[in-house]
Order: sequence, then structure tokens, then C-alpha cells
Amino acid sequence: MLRSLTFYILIAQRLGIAAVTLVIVSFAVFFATELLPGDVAQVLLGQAATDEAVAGLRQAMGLDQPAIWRFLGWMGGLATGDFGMSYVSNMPVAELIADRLANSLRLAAVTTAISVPLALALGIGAAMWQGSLFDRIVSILTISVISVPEFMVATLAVLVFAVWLGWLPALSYGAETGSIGAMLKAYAMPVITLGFVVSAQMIRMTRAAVIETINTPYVEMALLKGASRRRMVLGHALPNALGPIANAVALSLSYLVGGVIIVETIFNYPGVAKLMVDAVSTRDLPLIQSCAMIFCVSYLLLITIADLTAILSNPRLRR
Amino acid sequence: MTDRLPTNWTSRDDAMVESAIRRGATRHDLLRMLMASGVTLAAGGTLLGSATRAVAATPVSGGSLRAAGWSSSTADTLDPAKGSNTTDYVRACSFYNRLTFLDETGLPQMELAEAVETTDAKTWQIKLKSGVAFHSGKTLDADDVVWSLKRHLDPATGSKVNAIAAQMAEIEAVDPLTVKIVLAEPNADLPTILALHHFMILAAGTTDFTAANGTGAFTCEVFEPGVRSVGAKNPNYFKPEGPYLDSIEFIAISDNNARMNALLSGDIGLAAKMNPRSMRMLDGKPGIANYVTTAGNYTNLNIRLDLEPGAKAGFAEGMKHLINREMIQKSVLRGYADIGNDQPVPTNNRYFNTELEAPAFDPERAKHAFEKAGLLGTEIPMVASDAAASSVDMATIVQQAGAEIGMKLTVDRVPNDGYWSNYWLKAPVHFGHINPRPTPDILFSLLYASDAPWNESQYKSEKFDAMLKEARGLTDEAKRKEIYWDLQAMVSNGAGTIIPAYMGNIDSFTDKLMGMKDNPLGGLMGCAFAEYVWLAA
Amino acid sequence: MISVLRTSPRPGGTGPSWRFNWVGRIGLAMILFWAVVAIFAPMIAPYPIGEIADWDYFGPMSGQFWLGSDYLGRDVLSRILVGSRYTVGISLAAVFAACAGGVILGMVAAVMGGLFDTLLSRLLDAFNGIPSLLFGLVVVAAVGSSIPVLVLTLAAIYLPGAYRFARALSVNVNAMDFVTVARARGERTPYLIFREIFPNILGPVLADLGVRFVFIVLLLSGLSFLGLGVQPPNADWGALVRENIEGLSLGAPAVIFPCIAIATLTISVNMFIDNLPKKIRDRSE
Amino acid sequence: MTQQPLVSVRGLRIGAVTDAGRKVEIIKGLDFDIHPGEIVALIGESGSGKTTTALSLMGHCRPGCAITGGSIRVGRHDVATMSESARAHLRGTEVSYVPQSAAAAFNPSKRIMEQVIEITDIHGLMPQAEAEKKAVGLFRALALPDPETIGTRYPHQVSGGQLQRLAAAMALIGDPELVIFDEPTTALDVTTQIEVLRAFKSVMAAGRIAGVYVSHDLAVVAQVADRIIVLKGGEIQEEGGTDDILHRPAHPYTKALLAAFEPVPHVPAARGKAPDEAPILQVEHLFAGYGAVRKGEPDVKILKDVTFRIERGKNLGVIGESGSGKSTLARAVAGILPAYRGAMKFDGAELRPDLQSRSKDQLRRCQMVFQLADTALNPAQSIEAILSRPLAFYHGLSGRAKAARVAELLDMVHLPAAMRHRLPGELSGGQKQRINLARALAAEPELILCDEITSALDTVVAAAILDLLKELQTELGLSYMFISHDLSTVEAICDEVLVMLKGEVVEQLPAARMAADAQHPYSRLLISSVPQLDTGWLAGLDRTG
Repeated sequence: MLRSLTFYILIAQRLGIAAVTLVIVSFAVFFATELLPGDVAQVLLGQAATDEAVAGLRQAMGLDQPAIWRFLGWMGGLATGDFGMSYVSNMPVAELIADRLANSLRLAAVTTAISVPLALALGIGAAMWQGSLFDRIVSILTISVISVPEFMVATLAVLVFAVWLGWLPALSYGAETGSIGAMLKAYAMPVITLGFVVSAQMIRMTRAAVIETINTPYVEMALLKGASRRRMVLGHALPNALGPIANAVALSLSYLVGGVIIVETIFNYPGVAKLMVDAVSTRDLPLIQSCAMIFCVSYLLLITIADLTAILSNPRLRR
Repeated sequence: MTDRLPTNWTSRDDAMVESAIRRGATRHDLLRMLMASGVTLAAGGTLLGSATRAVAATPVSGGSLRAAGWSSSTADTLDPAKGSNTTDYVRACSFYNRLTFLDETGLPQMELAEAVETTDAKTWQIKLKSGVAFHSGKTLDADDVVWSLKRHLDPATGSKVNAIAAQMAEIEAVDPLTVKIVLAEPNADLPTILALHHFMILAAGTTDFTAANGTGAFTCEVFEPGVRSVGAKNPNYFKPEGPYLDSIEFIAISDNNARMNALLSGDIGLAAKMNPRSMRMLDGKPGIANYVTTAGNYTNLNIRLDLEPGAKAGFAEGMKHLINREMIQKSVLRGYADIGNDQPVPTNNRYFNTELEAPAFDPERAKHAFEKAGLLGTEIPMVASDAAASSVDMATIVQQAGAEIGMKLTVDRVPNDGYWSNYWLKAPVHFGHINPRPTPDILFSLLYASDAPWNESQYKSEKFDAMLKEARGLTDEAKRKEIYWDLQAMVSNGAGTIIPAYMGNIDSFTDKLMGMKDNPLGGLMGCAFAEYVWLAA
Repeated sequence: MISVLRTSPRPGGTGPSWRFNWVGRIGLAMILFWAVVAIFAPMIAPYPIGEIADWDYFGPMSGQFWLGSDYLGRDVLSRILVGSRYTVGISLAAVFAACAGGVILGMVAAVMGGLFDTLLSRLLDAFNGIPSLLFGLVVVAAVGSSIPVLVLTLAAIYLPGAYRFARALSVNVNAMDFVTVARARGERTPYLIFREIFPNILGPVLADLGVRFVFIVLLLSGLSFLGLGVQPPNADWGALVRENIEGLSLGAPAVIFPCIAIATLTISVNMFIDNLPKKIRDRSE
Repeated sequence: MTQQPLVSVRGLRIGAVTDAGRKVEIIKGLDFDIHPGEIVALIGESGSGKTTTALSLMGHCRPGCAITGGSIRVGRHDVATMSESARAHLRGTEVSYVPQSAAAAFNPSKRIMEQVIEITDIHGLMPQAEAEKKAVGLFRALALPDPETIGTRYPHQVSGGQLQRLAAAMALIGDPELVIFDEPTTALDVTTQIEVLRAFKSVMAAGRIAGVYVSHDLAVVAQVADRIIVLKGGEIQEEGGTDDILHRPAHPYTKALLAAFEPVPHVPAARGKAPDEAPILQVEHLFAGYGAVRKGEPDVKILKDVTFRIERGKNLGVIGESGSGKSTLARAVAGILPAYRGAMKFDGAELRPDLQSRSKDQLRRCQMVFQLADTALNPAQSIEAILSRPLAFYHGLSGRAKAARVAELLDMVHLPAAMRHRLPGELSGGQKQRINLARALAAEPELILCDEITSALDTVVAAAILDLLKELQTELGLSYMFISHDLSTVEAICDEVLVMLKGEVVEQLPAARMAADAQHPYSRLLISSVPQLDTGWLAGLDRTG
């Protein structure tokens, strides 16, 4: 479809802002890491870190150069698509991240595929039958889920489904994923946990956004045309609530890449969040930077997609 | 309260204590043992629970095992010099071999070495086994050994045993199967030192550690740092008897609960280092076997004697009597530990001083000592962290005891991250954690000599240094033991390191897993289990 | 009255009325209950918080230990009672700090507009992109852990959110004629934000504060994982759950009751906010 | 009209629950009938219950309201007792609705055609193709431009007047027997209003469709209605044929409504002017606009080369349709929107374009009063606080002196002193506008810029505000710049009138002789478009007008 110039300008603006944000974050992460006491040489040597040993290792790793030069060197490399080498494992960062990111994205994708439709259906349903028993039950459930710590949900799920019932594997990674069924089984537990965490917010926001649009004159107009409640909500309110809903979904989903550390820990799932924590505790600057970039990019990407959804769903902005 | 037995105090705790005493009482002549290498001694370790059956059963080949340790990160390495945690050691033991290894009694046995010989404990001749091949097909020779040992001296390697390796003044190949090592000072413990995980033998010139080219029982099939490693049975392994497993996968599950659940649900066959509190779930569970050893590692409370308040006479003494060892052993460690007597040689070491009493828990005496030091009522922070296992709970117990005599000890919990570089050895009152080391000499040189790199309490004694040096070069085992007993007493009384308990180690696994034994290098048979265990049909 | 709805954005209503429905009242009652507990905790706790009162661990509910014992054999009831001080106190302080900072910056950005607004918004957005975990680590490493540091860290993590929210509201209010009138009168920014804008975003800000409070209670438990928590032997409720999580497989009350405590507090805060008098909530849209 | 009425309402009562939980009755027992093909107007001020009554004919009540008594018979159905789903069957097919603001009632994310024919889809009246054909026919009948293609556009792509006619098409597509028009032309400019009214009238007459026309504007109602029902406070004040009500009102309230229409000629302030006295405001070649500024000029240029002056004690009216730039002019003068070119002088001294560079005294001497009293008063501040602030700010008053002055100001705008404790939300529209005025007076200004200050008010209330303005002028010697789209208001208070079109001044003439002297065709169109209290005015208009 042919879009007008303003549409492209909007997109270009969003991308420009995203790029600037990335640079800011990259600097912030860099300085934050520099603030952390200890460096990679000390961490690697651990209890064996005598002064000479540390100095020698630093020199061998090229850490004796000023930090800013190392940072600029890394940034330069990034510009050419090179993420640099991990200080700690001496492997290319891109290689270290690739598998982990694929794992994270797979988990995020499965969770998204299940939780987003579910959350939207529940949120829209609750809005459609606002004040009904269904609405109340959904509200109480979402509040309860929000109120329970994530590690509690995860531990309980393992206990019930893996240990007591033996239906599902306690570890997702490395479990049999040959068939669709086996894969669903392997991912069920982290997906259940994450689904709980991300859905609650989406349900609440979807409900609020739809209810807000239900109170507009054009939905009342639909009522006065004889439209059913269903038609009013799905046909009239929902298309106009898409912007805020997309925003809520994006915010919730952004959690699935960087915020899943607890789930990754409990289900021993090798994703990027754990990689980042490792990188921070070993002061592996290139790896920290790359992980931070990934989180930031995924966050910005989601937010931008939400923005574009809002724009595309609104003919006034779409032109 | 003290007369009441904890409800989880089981018969195995008594057995453990017994075994420790037995091991401590065992006497061996180190040098004689060296000459008679290859002679198998009667196992001194105690096999508990269903694992006892492993002794009788005949090994069978086949099957694959997935085992889980507790720590793993992107810092995981296949470079033995950099190895820093169980995961690294398990991998190193599976893919590589050392010149010597320690048996369940702590005696060095020959692995890649045919014999390790000396007359003065200063100049050593190491004869290598012939016909040992690396996974790449290359045959092991003296150059590989020389290269593998020398690299620890190069700071660029980042070796963890750089300080220990430093005593090897000269390392050279005499002929393709003989290596000569000349030490700076005599040290009769060299065969034991060479059994450390870091001294694995690599093919000379190895630079790529994305895969392992060793002589070990397994070939490295997969290595993903922070994720997993997979080894396949080495068909050309030089030891005729092993390994039994077709393949071994090693992962790490840092969360204790998650590790336990993975074992219970059958996702893994072995879970290392279980929390003693999990024993209520694991003990007596059908299909699950538990193996308990006194690992010899300990978490200690260090009082720096060169800083306030430790510099005040009486403070360290007061703290030694304020720490309720029994409560730490029973409540914090749930009985899976031996009470410690403030010196680093654990109960399962044959040099353990059985006559040295642990300072009694005596708040009144502690109060008196604090009064003497003029510190009663002063607020004193104790730095603890989850990095030093159980230190936060220990600190809480000390704090509570202090509160009852009017001593304001506060717990300053700091993050795991950076604990070793920022607080350990540095804070005036802090907790440390020391992993098992096979010889008193290593422990004392590392921790208590005046020039020790990890002198946790800044203990300085010329007499101690001299005696330590004397013992190191001694070939008379009885005399040597006598000196080590004295050194233990000196440390216990004079240093500011309070060692309340030597911790036990619990490895839990499916009861099909057989062949697990004790090892002074810690749980999982000193990380070398993969080669020795088998799965019963 | 009704047709006015069409032309005026908001019906005026008739004065502040503080009438709630019963759900809101239950929520308020629970909040007050925990507030009272937090104040009097040391007086009503049966055991000192750090005392190991039992050799047994994860003990069941009994006459001696109403809510059982924890992983070291300490009394769970005492720990929950005293823990309420930290959970309620720290979360409240943090949520107020986050909202105060965020709201003031948000209002200033809305009033000033232009470059200041753009820069601040970008900067805080970028801050949002930094995982809070890393931020927490840096803070502890740089300045150590104490309750003020904890409060400020939590506040910093939630400030960008509060800022975004307040800014969006303030931009709307700022476009109202009464702000233009004040500006045309020659009023300065402080007057505009505190007298003209703030009273008109107070309702929704309060509602937002409640939701954030719930998140902070949960985040607090996560931070103790990083070592950035209340110092032992004290513990907030989240930390109680975490330190006793192994008891879950044993069904230990030591892990269940802190969870229930968290749930009662957060659910009641939510119930209270969701049922605030319409007058207050109305302005939130 | 002897046949069976199409609609008959008996004893209708509608209750509402306020935010505070108080129950009030907003419709207090109405009885009326509507015959087939008849158009009945419901007229009254805001709050009289006219919209509520009209909506109840569809069985619909706004949230918080409920029918509490009486019967509403439409055709064969009693909508008061029907189930919601049965009512849904009725809506769109038997009774349909044309909203006040079609711009708000069209779903912004759907194409117009889809929305216009939605009724046929909901009730399964006809296939889509047929419905679209019918819609195009209606578009044509309603004199919409491009009837074939207008349906493919989105609501924001057509003008307000067109949307209002499209809304009528939407209402008529299901061949209803009764159409409810809810103030359908109130939001439109006068020139547009004529076209819309004309279109409505012809379609309704052609289809012999009955209608309910809700309005507050008697002149508009006079053009379309057969019968008028005058509502106040939820009760019928008077009911009768259009002519009867217009010419022989019986009820005092109806009389007051009519009286508000009588133009009160403006008597210029009798005040001697010193020969060398500077005009209070002098504006020369003023340019202003919005948006990002590039090369000293904003993106969106609104005002172009505006020049005028206001003599001390005189009033200037500014008229024009929406978008003509008249409000922008007021904002540029007030400094809220700094002009980017041109010069202004206040009482002979230079007036800088932006607020920051004007002196506090200059700010004080020129005050602005906004159109919507609702948004011009901070809902969170009491009346006392609102009025006190300029007193403290400009005059440094405090304590008792300030309180006394607040009471004085309230008295000046004819409000009781006790009102100072109330919040704006508790006041009626007229009262709010008085407070709005009092706040400007608190500064003791010399010039007040009035931006459509009576437009949102009911006729009677607006007339009272105008009287107040005149009174204050005599007392305080003020000058007004009076911005309005309503010619009669401007006529009633101003000495001179500025006619604006697309940001430019097309003509400046004396208010009193506007109708006679206007030269510019646009001024003439504007003047001729103002509805007259005459049933034949619309029909008699020059078609080309």
C-alpha cells in the first residue's frame, strides 16, 4: 500500500530516536560497568588474584589500555557488525550470544503465542461483560497473579507438574523436542510461569483500554444503531483501543527477553538474561555491552512496533 | 534446648563422625607409599546409605548419565589452568589426566606418571607411562608435560595455581618419557600437588580451548560455556578398566531446589552438593541414593589481627567463645558437618590433630574477653555474603549470641558479586570460604605463613614459618605429623580465623548409579567421578 | 446535567466525597491492619527476630510457633511481624520517592516543553532500557547496601515509569485554559506545577502509586537476591519467601505465610485503589 | 392530526445516581405524542432533560440513569418495558438517531460507507451492494458532494457539515419511522448550518418521516419543527405549534427565551476622548502561527497581516467562522502565542510579542477571558483561591484586604459572597463564566479580551452575561475585544466589527450598521446566514446564498 511521506517521516523519526537511545544506553552501561569494583582479570583469578598475577593477565588481555579506548574500539567494531571477543571465554561474542538468543527468542515466541491471545481474550471479555461475574473473577485472578512472586509460581509449577505428577520435565533445555507435542511439553513449565507473569498486566491494560473506548460517543452510536454488545466491543471499541493495547503488550513482552532471569535460573534454561548476569559478574565488558544492546534493541523494537500499530490502526495518522 | 536432639539428626551423622575419626587416625608413610605406587590401599572412606551396595557390585559398561553441578557461567573453561569451579574440574577430569591423582584416602596414585621419584624431596624424576595417546591421536611425551607445567608460570595464562607452581624452579625433559623437576625448596608433597585439577596435562602448544584435546576417559563432544558439556567414551583410553559410561553430560543448576526437583523428576541422574535441608525430601526417597562425605571445605570467620577491633587483645578470643559451633553444625548445616577447631586441616585429613579441642561456646567468658578488650557495647560489623556458603546464617547466630551479652555485632551482607576481590581478606571482620586442599602444607602456606597470599587474619609468626618449612622438607612421616599437629595448635590459638565446622558434602543420584567413593578433593569423587561410576542395569 | 457531559470534558461532581463500596473498605482495613502491625511489631512479636528457637527446621504450625519455624528454626510469626516494617516501610518510602521525583519531573517537562522535555524523556527512556538488575548490582557495588540506598534504588528503578505517567497527565492538564490563564498572568513554573497542575493529577497519581507499590514489594524480594536487601537477621517478606523456598516441597508454613502476607497487602492495595471514590478515579482517564 | 400517534409518552420519569451516590430525578413525569410525519422540537437549556427524553424514545439511558416510571410507546412497542435485545431490534429500523457531534459519533478507524450501512447489516435488512446503492441515493438527496465516492473516505477526511449530513444518511438507511436529531447543527458554523438544515428538511419531508428535534436554538427550531415542546428542569413548560410558541408564548420561561433573541442595540459609552489620547490597543501588520519555527516563521501560519486599533472605552468585535483565526488573534494579543511579525502598542507603549518580555504591569492591564469556563477554572481550587491569586500576584493583597476584595469582586459579577467556598465543579455554566470574568477584573485591567465567552452558554444566560459586561464597562471604563461567531452578540456589545476569513481581516465596519454597510461578499454571506425567528426564513433564503 502506498503511504504518504509523513508516514515514512514518522518511521524515520522513531528509528532515529531509537538509535540515539541505543548510544545513550551503551554509554551508560559502559560507565556503570567501569564503576563496578574489580575487573575481569581479578574475577577470572578469583581467590588466586595476587597483584602480579592480575597485572600479568591484564596485560595479556589488553586490559591495560584506557577503558575509553577499549569502548570506542568495541563501538567501532559494532559499526562493522563485529561484536568483539569475550574477555572471559575468548570466544567471539556473536557466537556466545547466538545460541542463547535463539533460546531466549524461542521461549519468548512460545510464551507470546500462548499468552497474548489468551490475555487479549480475557481482557476483552472482561471489558465486554464489565461488572459481571466473569469480569470479577478475571480481575481477582490477575491481581493475585501480580501479587505472587515469580519464583514462587515457578517453584510451585515444577513441584506440582514435574515432581508430584511427573507430567512435564523439570528442565526445558535439552529435553526431547523432536515433535511438536514433545516441544510443547518441554516448554510448558517456563511458558506457564512466564505466561502468568506477563498476562496479568496485559489483561488489566486491555480491559482498561477497551472500557475507555466503550465510553466514546461512537460506541454509543453503535448501540443506538441496534448493535449487540459483542459488535460494539469487537467492531467499534477494539479497533480504536489497538494503540494502547499494543503498547501494553509491547511492554509486557519486553520483559520476556531481559527480565526472565528467575525463570531461566529455576528451569536451567540457557538464555540471554543469564548470560548477561554472568557477564556482569565476570566484568566481561564486550559481552555486557552486547547483551545490553540486545535488551535495548528488543525493548525499542517492541515499543516501535507498538507505535506503528497505533499509527496504522488510526487512519488519521496513517495517511 | 541443647539436650534436645534435632529431629533430622539421623544415624548417618554418627556414622560420619566415626568415619572422620577413623580417617584421622590412619597413619601412612608418605614416601613409602610413593615408592610403592600402584599398590591399592584398603578404602578408608565410608560409604553410606544405598551407595554401600556400589562396593560389592561389579561394574557394567554402557548408558549415559546427565549430571548437574551448581555453578556454571560463561567463565566456564576447558583450560585447566583457569578452572575455578566444580563444573570446570569435572570437565577437566573427564577430558584430561593428571600425572598423579588422589585416592579415597588422600594418597597420591599414579595416573599419567609411571613413577614419581626423589631422594631429597627437591629434585624429582617423573617417569611417564608409554603409549598414552591424546584424543587427536598424538602420543604423550615429556615435552607435553613440561609445556603443561611451565605454562602456569606465565602470568598471561591466568593460572589459578601460579603461586603453587612458582616453586618449580626447573622443569625439563630428560628423555621422551622422563621429566625432571627441581624445586626451589624441598617439598615432599609434590606428588600430591601434581594431583591438583589445574595440573592436567595438555598437548604442547595448545591454544584453542573451545574443545578439549586431552588423554582423558571421555572425548569432548559438546562444550557450551555456561550451558553444558558432553563427553563420549574414549575408545583408546589408556586405563584398561574404564570408563564405563558411554557418555556423560554435565550441566549446572545453580538453584538448589531446582536441582533437587530435576533429580526427583528424573531429568538428571545426579545432583551434586545438595543443601542439607533438602535431605528431608531426599532421604529414603525410593530410587534416590545419597552419598555423604566430609569434604573438608569450610566457611570461616576471619578477624584481621592488624586492624581494629581484632588488634585489641581479647577480641579474637571472645569471638572464639561466642560462636556457637554446635548450633552452626546442627541448625545451619543440619548435622552434615564436623565441628571445627579453628585450624584448616579437616577431620578427614590424616594429619588432623585429634587432640586439639574446639574452643567451648561460653558467652560469659566471651563477655569477659570483650570487656578486657574494652569493646563491649561497641558496634562491630561482620561482613558476610552468600558467596561464602552459609556465612550469613552463621553471622546471624553469632549476632544473636552477641546480643545476649550486650555485644553489638551487626551483619553486613554484601553481594556475591565481587565478594572475593572486595571484602574477603580486606574487611576487619569478615567471612571466608576455603575449598579442600589435599595437604597441610598447601593449606598452611596458602593461609597462615607470614607471606601467605591468603593470610586471612594477617597471622604472623616466625616460629610458625620456620616449622612449616622444616616439615615441608621432612621425609620422616612421624616427625612431620608431629610438626603439623603443633602448627594446627598454633593456628587454633594464635590466628584470628574461626573455623566453626568442616562441611559435609551430599551428592544425590539415582540409585542405579554405582561406584561413588570418597575423595579428599571434595564431592563427586574429587570431581573425577565420571570415569569411575557405572549405571546398574 | 446529562447533556453537559457532551460539551464539558468532565462533570464537576459535588465536592469531595469519601464513600467507598465494601470491597474498597476491606482493602483499606487490611492496609490499616498491616500499618498497625508494622508500627507495633517489636512489641507483639513472640520471639526476637534472630533467635533460633527450635532445633527443628520448617516446623509445622504449633502452639509454640503459631506459623511454624523457618529454615534455621526461627519463629516465622515473629519474622513476618517484624518483616512488615521493612516491606511496608521501604516500599512506601520508595514508592513515594519514585512518584515524587517522577511526578515533579513530569510536570516540569510538561510545562517547560521543548528541548528540556525531549531530552529528559529520551534520557529516562534510555534508563528504562538498562536492565534493573545491572543497575542494582552497580549501586550495591558502588555504595554498599543500607535501607536508604535500597529505597533510592527502588525509587530510581520506578521513577521513569512514574515520570511517563505524570508527564502524559500533565500535558493534558497543561493544555487546559486555566493553566494558560495563569501563564498569561505571568506565573512562574513552580506555581504552575504545584498549584495549577498537581492538584488535578493527584487522583490518578495516587492510583498509579498503588500499582507501583505492589511492584516494589515484589522487586524488593528480588533485590535481596543481589545482596541489596534488608540486612539479616531482619528480612522483608519477599526475602522470607526466598530464604524458605526450599520448604515449599515440604509444604512448610515458613514459605506459605510470607506469601499470604504479601498477597493480602498487595491485593488489598489493589482493591482499595480499584474502588477509590469515583471522584478521585474519574480524573485518571 | 387525528390519526393514531406514532409515539406516545405518558408519565415518563427518569432517575439518575450522582457521583456522590445521591439519587435525583431528572425527568419528572412527561406526557407528549408525536404523529407520523410530524417534527416535534424539544427545546430548553442545558440540564432541562431534552436529550435524556429524546434518547429514552430509543429505550436508551446514559450510564447512571434509568427509566423509573411511565410508558413510552413507539409504534406497537413499549420501549420502557422491553428487554435490551428487543430494543436493539427497534433501534435503527424504527427509531434512529442523529447525534450532536457527528465528528465524535463516527468511528475514526472505519470507512464512512461501512458505518452508514451498518444498520442494514446488523438487522439483516438488505444485501451490502443494495445498501450501498441506497446510501449513495441518500447522499445525493442530502446534497453531499461526490455521493459515489464519499463513502470510501474516513471520517476525518470530510468536513463537519458533511459528516452531519452523513450521520443523517446513517439514520435514514433503515427506513425508520422516527428520527431523533440531537442538536445536529449546534457545532456547525452558521453558513454550514443552513445547508444541513435544508438537507434534513427536504429528506424528512420526502419520506414523511416523523422527527424529534432537540435544540436550544429557537431560530433553528423555527425552520424545521411543526410543534415545539419547551422543557425546563425535566418538566414541560409549554407545548404548541411553532407559530404559536414563537408569536404567542404563554409561559414566562418561553417569553424569556424569546426575549433573549431581541437585539438590544449597543449604546456606545458616552465618554469624552482627549484628542491626543493613545488608543488602548494598536495592532499593525500582525502575523502569527503555530508549529516548528523555521527561518523565523512557523510551520502553520494563521494570522496574516492583521491591523486594527481599539480606542479606550470602545469595544471591538471580531467575527468569523471556525478556522478564521479570530481566537489566534486574541492569543497573539495576550502574548500566549507570540506573533512572529508585526507591532503592537498598548496605551502607546510597545507591547512585546511574548509573555516573558512583557512587564507585570502590562500583563495586568490586559486580561483574557476564555470560552469554556469549565476548563478556564482550575477544578481543584476553590473560588476564593482562584480570585485571590491575581490579587496577591498583582496587588500584593493578603489577609483581610484580600478577602474583602474577593467579596467585592463576587458582588461585581452578581454572585453571593458565600460562593467563594465552592469549587468550580459545583457551579452552573453561567456562574462559572462570571467567576471567570471576576478573575480578570481582579487584576484591574483596562482591556479584556473575551474569546467566545457566551458561545457555550444557554441563550438566556448568555444575555445576562452580556448585560453584566456592559454594566462593568460603564462602572470601570473598560475596553473589550470581543471574539464571537455569533453576529447578534457582537452587535449587542461592540462599536466596531472586524470580519475575519482565513486569518485575514476582510472588512472593518461599525457594528450598528453591519447589515447595511457590509461590502465584502463574505461579510454579507455571514450576515445573511444568521437564522431568524421566522418560520419562513430558511425557505425564503436566496438559494444561491
